[in-house]
Amino acid sequence: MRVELVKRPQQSALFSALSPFIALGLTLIAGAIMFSLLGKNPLDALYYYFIDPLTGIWDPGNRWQLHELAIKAAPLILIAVGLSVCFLSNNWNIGAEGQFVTGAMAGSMIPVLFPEFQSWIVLPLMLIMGMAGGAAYASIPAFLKVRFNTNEILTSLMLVYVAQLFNDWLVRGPWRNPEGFSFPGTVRFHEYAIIPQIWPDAGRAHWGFVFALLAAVAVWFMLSKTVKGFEIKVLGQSPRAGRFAGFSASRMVFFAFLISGALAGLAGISEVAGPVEHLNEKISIGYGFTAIIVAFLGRLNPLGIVAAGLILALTYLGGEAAQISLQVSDKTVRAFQGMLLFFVLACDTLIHYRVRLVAPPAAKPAGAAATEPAGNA
Amino acid sequence: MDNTGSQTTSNLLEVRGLTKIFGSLKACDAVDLAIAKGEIHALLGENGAGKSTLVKMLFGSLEPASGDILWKDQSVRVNSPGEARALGIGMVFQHFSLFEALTAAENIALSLDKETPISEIAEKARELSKAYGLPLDPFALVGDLSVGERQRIEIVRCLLQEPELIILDEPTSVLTPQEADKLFETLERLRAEGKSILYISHRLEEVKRLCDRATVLRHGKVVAHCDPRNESPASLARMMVGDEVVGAERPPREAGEQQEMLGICGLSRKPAGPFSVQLHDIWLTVKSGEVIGIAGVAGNGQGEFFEAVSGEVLQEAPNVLRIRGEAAGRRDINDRRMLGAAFVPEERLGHGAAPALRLSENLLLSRFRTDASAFLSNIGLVASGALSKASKRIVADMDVRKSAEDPEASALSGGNLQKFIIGRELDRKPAVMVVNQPTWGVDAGAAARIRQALIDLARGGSAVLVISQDLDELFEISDAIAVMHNGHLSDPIPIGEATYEKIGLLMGGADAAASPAVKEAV
Amino acid sequence: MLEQIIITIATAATPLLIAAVGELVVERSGVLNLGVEGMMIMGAVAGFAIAFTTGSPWLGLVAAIVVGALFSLLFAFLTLTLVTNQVATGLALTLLGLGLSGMLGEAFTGQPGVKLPLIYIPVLTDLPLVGKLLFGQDPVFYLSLLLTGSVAWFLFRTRAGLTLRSVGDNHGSAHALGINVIRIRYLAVMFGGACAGAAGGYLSLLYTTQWIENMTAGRGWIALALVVFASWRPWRVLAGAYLFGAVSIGQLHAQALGLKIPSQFLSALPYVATIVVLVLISRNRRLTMINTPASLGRPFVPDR
Amino acid sequence: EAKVKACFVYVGPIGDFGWTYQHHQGALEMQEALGGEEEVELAYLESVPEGADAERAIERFARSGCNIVFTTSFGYMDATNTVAGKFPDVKFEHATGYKREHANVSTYNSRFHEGRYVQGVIAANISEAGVAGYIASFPIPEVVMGINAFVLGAQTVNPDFKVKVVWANTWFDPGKEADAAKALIDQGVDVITQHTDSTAPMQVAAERGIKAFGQASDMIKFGPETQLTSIIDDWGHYYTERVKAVIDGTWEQVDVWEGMAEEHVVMAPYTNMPDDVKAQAADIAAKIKSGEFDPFTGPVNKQDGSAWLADGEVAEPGVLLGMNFYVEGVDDQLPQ
Ligand SMILES: Nc1ncnc2c1ncn2[C@@H]1O[C@H](COP(=O)(O)OP(=O)(O)OP(=O)(O)O)[C@@H](O)[C@H]1O
Ligand SMILES: Nc1ncnc2c1ncn2[C@@H]1O[C@H](COP(=O)(O)OP(=O)(O)OP(=O)(O)O)[C@@H](O)[C@H]1O
Ligand SMILES: [Mg+2]
Ligand SMILES: [Mg+2]
Repeated sequence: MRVELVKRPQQSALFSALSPFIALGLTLIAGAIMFSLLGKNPLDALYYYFIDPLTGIWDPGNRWQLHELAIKAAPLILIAVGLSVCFLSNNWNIGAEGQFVTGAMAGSMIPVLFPEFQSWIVLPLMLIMGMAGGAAYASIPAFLKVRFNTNEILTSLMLVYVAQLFNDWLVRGPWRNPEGFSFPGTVRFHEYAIIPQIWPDAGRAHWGFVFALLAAVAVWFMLSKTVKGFEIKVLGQSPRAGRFAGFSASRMVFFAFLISGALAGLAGISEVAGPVEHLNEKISIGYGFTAIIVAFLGRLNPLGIVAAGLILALTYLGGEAAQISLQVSDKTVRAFQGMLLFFVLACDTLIHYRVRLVAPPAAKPAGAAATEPAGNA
Repeated sequence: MDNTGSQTTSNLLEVRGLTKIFGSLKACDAVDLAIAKGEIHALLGENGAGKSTLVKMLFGSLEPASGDILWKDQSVRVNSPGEARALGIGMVFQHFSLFEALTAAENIALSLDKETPISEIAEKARELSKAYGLPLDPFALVGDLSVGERQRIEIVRCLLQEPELIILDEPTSVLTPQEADKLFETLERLRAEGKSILYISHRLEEVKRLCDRATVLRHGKVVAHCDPRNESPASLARMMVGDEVVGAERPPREAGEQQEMLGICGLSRKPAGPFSVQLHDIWLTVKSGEVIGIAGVAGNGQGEFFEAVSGEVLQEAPNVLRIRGEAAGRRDINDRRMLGAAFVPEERLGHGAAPALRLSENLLLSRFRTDASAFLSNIGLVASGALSKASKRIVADMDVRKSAEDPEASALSGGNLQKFIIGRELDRKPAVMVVNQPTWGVDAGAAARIRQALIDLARGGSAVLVISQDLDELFEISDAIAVMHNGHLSDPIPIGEATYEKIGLLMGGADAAASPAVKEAV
Repeated sequence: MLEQIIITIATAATPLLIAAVGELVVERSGVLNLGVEGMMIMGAVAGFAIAFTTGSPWLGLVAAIVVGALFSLLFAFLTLTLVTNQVATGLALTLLGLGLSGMLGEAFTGQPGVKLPLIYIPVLTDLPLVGKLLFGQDPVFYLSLLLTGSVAWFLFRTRAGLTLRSVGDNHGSAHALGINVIRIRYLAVMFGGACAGAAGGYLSLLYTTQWIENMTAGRGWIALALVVFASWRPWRVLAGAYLFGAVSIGQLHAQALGLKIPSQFLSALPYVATIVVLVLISRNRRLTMINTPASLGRPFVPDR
Repeated sequence: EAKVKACFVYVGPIGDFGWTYQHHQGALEMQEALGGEEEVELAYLESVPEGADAERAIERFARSGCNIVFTTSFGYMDATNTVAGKFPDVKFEHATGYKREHANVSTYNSRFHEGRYVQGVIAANISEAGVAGYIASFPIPEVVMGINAFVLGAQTVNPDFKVKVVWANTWFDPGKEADAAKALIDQGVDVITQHTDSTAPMQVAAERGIKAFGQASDMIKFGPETQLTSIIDDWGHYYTERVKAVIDGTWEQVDVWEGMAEEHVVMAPYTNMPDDVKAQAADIAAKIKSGEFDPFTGPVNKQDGSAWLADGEVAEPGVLLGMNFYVEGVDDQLPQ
């Protein structure tokens, strides 16, 4: 028995729409099996993972969880939206985590180095500097790719470690809060340097989530309506056709890296100036990597990414709920995410191919001949 | 152990009712075929008739949907090329199956089923190639070799397996006439040694000269068996197409002042990659109203030349290239288009068109700058309505056949996509048109239509430059033919003075450097 | 002291070398598997678990290899049979591996493991200066050298190696010649998985004889970088692994010597060095283009 | 129904066998001491990152009916205080921090450096090279204090005793810690102590046949012939006391910094050393425990030789809690 793929003449609209749901369904089934094996009631587990965090929709007492969902989803969406531009244009930026950290550092410069400078302009400046920092850091792998043909997967990834260590040095060394008993971390940001909460009475979701939504809509618009979006798609699919159209692949490398770096940087400064309120050595907790799943889960479509970001955020919140209520290990979250990505990728095959199971040929009359020595040796 | 000669039957291979279906397309439809021992059997048919599909089934790379293969009167199933080789079938593929990063000897070793040391293989290959007059260096990297040399490797590789049946799928399409002659000698020698050959070619003259019998396919069905020596090329063509094929009509050029539309003055280019060709000081002028053809064996720098002229790569000096009098050497492809030039590359999927984009989007590919006012709104958004209207117009003009309203480019057949791409450029009424392999893989009817359109464009006052490996095509449409060999371009030879032999010699590398006469003329 | 330092470098380099040589074979067959980290960590947890429960580190090592290979099958099925994007699938494999290993290993955290014994050959191991270096290291160290040599020999001296390289160079041609591209790639991916598993096993059975979540700590990615660094040549992988090991260990020595450079900068050194070397290597386009398997990462659907 | 619900936010995995493991042991000990599951309901979250997630985790506990929430890492400081402001009826206990912005927040910490001093005394007795290796995590006061106490202890035995420090820049990365241990041993140290959480340095020391000190928990099973002693963080007493206070309604804000005297810091059995060293160690430990002696008692010079503590002077807790300088005899440059 072997699996054979038959290319569809045209991609299947039906499966384009269905495949994320099939994938989600398969993940739930696999997850249920996993929980049963762990000796937990799978229905309870799935309830805590996927329903409990959403109870705020109908239960005002739990509304804070929706805010938490937004807080968790915001950086994922922001970064993934940027990555979608990269991945669509065939640039493999794996180092968004580093750009996230750099954005956080760059944006923090004003409140940390000039704490007396307090004005409404501080926050916008911080956000701009965060984006600039992320973009500048992303331009390194872009430059190396264009100039030296260096594999961007590896360089962008190595730069993550460098950024993290540099941040570590900053918050323990020059930027350390002088009143912090030598503990790592900068001073707490003053009120002008903090992103306001959207609806403070109900929960602590801040405007970073709105930035994420705006970014998603803007990038979606660019991708689907403008010549730039066309350029991204063409260069990503067939670079030669792109060159024929007069598009520059090198400039696209920079464009994609700068956009995704800027959005990752914005995510970084939004995290620091939002819920964390100061820069410390622990801000990098893997959003840049998880966003890669989000980007693929959202099928590299910014609107899909919004949904995917919320789903991933849900698994984090649900993971906590399940950990407390059922003593399910926190590691299940990552296993869940990995499975989800696997199933999404596998199901997407159905969009482009029909899958057939072929039985191997029963009898092989030529078999005897085939084992004979060749020809007339 | 060649004991087949003593058997009563004369058929080495017989095929009965062989059928292959791709999706809804019957590429081969109940094909019957018999190949006798010691004959050269031609397999004819227009593009897409199913020739390659048929031989791939014989060689085990495709699995038949139904039908029987009889080898020496015994029913066999050929499940893989390895089994085919074990039976005694060898094949030279239409699209080479060589590995560029490996040496010739390693390439050969890969199709020998026995484990033989490379050095031994190299020695054998060297001997065999000498014996058949097909010299090759076993330790050269294939990527560094010319197409003709690669072909030799394919043939030597096939011969080393000592097959009884050799299948050659369009072996001469990439050879100069002289190289082809050499090949014919080899094939005749093999026939004399008692081997059978299944020979696929579009060159009906050579089929007539070489082959003992022929089978003609049309739309996957066998439409005739004949003796080619008793047929004329025209009658063979009629069998293939089922209709009379009319050549393109080339009215004489109008006399009078003709302006230079495209001027290339001393174009040189360093090789871009490890396996690409260097261009040496190319000079050429194309005037309004004329079609200039560039002949040459594939891989002699045509691709590099096309890229340089189109502006996909820029020249160092602006004056190296002039379009309608403007120095364009430093202008990119869209600026050149703005000057009135249009380009059609050789490869349609992935170069001339992006496979996964719809036709209307592919229209935008080459025209978003030149026709910005038509296809983009004033704030730069894509006007999809205008695009689909224009693409409908092109589809109607060029008779593009498609299965959906606005399908992805990859869903079109090769010929139809080519018609669309040519139509996309013609729709702009360009002043300069540069086309690489306009009808490669396109069937006779569509090819005639494309050729006529190019001639008409020229006679309407534009300049047309056609790069092609198909000499018949060039002789049909060009006013003069220049030959590209190893990155050098010869003087254009006016069509009145050009002969196949003369062009063939140039293609083979006689008169390698461009003659200084041209430079003086410019 | 120098001898000890070299041995320390060798222990740091060995897991990188094993994983990278495995990935080299995978990439030579035209497949880019970014899931090395995931396969490695699965090998680490499996190796530890089996060694801990059976008491035999050898069984543990075997388990690490087997689990690494089995885990890579998941990747092979998706990318080869279902032709999914290799980059995304490799990342998914890493994520899944990190999550699954954490779950499976929970019972084993904080347990002292069973260590693979060091080689001891009377007289030879006791030789001064070079004794322990040449004759007194752990068995996997010798295996890693043997592996590198065998892979070099296999790839460039055997028919099967030639076939594997041909598949990586041009899968279309290979298929036309009747080479079973998919099967060869399955085998290559599994070999890579086995090697990554062994490298993981080395970490939990020898390097630090215990099981800890995330204990691979990015070594899978370094292994991937080494393959590019080595321009797909086994002996150069060895050089790269030892170079990386030397830089990583060297920065600790620099600290212990009291060098006045912030330790974070020293810790970043191996990564910066990797980038610099990658840049130097990839500057020579002709070299990289000739050595890079031309089909690397390209999807392949055979027609039959 | 249990009388009280006590909740714990952990920074690492319980299985780290170091910091988080010991807190969890303390939690279990507390539950046991107060009557088991029927009396005390226990809930915890592992590996909670110290960024935006911390506040959610703490708030989740506050909302889910926890009466008292222990947040066991420095990075939870701001989040603890923020949530405490929103839930005045819930008690919060933050480990290692200094902020108590609301009346329902207490802070607690241990005087680990007392144990380090004892270790120093042992190390100087055991070491033939006169140099110890010190694998440090991050240059925070607690770690710097530990290094200084270790050196001061060692110098009472051997005034020329040296300490080589390697900053691993991690609390928990066995591979890196092992490499650091190897590098130190290769540089000639013959006894190792660590202020990182994994057992890897102990294992390396065992392999290389030198002696080492455990950290946070008793690591004897990772080095039966290697471990000299270990500083055990024993949080059980404190947790029991505090949860009991909640049950009794006597909970009050405190700022606790206790050590050997209160058995917050316990030395694992002295092993793998001669009896006279054992006796010497036990003696000094007893003195510290009884309050008779403080490790930071003058005369002590700073690293550059300038005077810090005069003869008989005892360091102020405030100075210690912000300690960012070495004493004389440390062979390292403190990251600034
Ligand atoms: N793998 C495939 N899947 C679907 N259709 C195919 C496939 N291979 C060939 N075809 C179609 O089958 C038909 C026969 O193709 P084939 O290559 O046999 O033609 P041919 O006679 O060799 O043409 P040419 O002269 O151009 O080489 C064509 O319409 C082609 O598009
Ligand atoms: N590889 C393929 N996969 C799927 N469908 C194919 C493939 N190749 C061809 N087809 C389909 O088969 C049909 C016939 O295509 P084919 O390329 O054989 O045309 P053709 O007969 O060669 O015509 P043309 O001369 O225009 O190329 C097309 O409509 C196309 O959709
Ligand atoms: Mg066709
Ligand atoms: Mg063909």
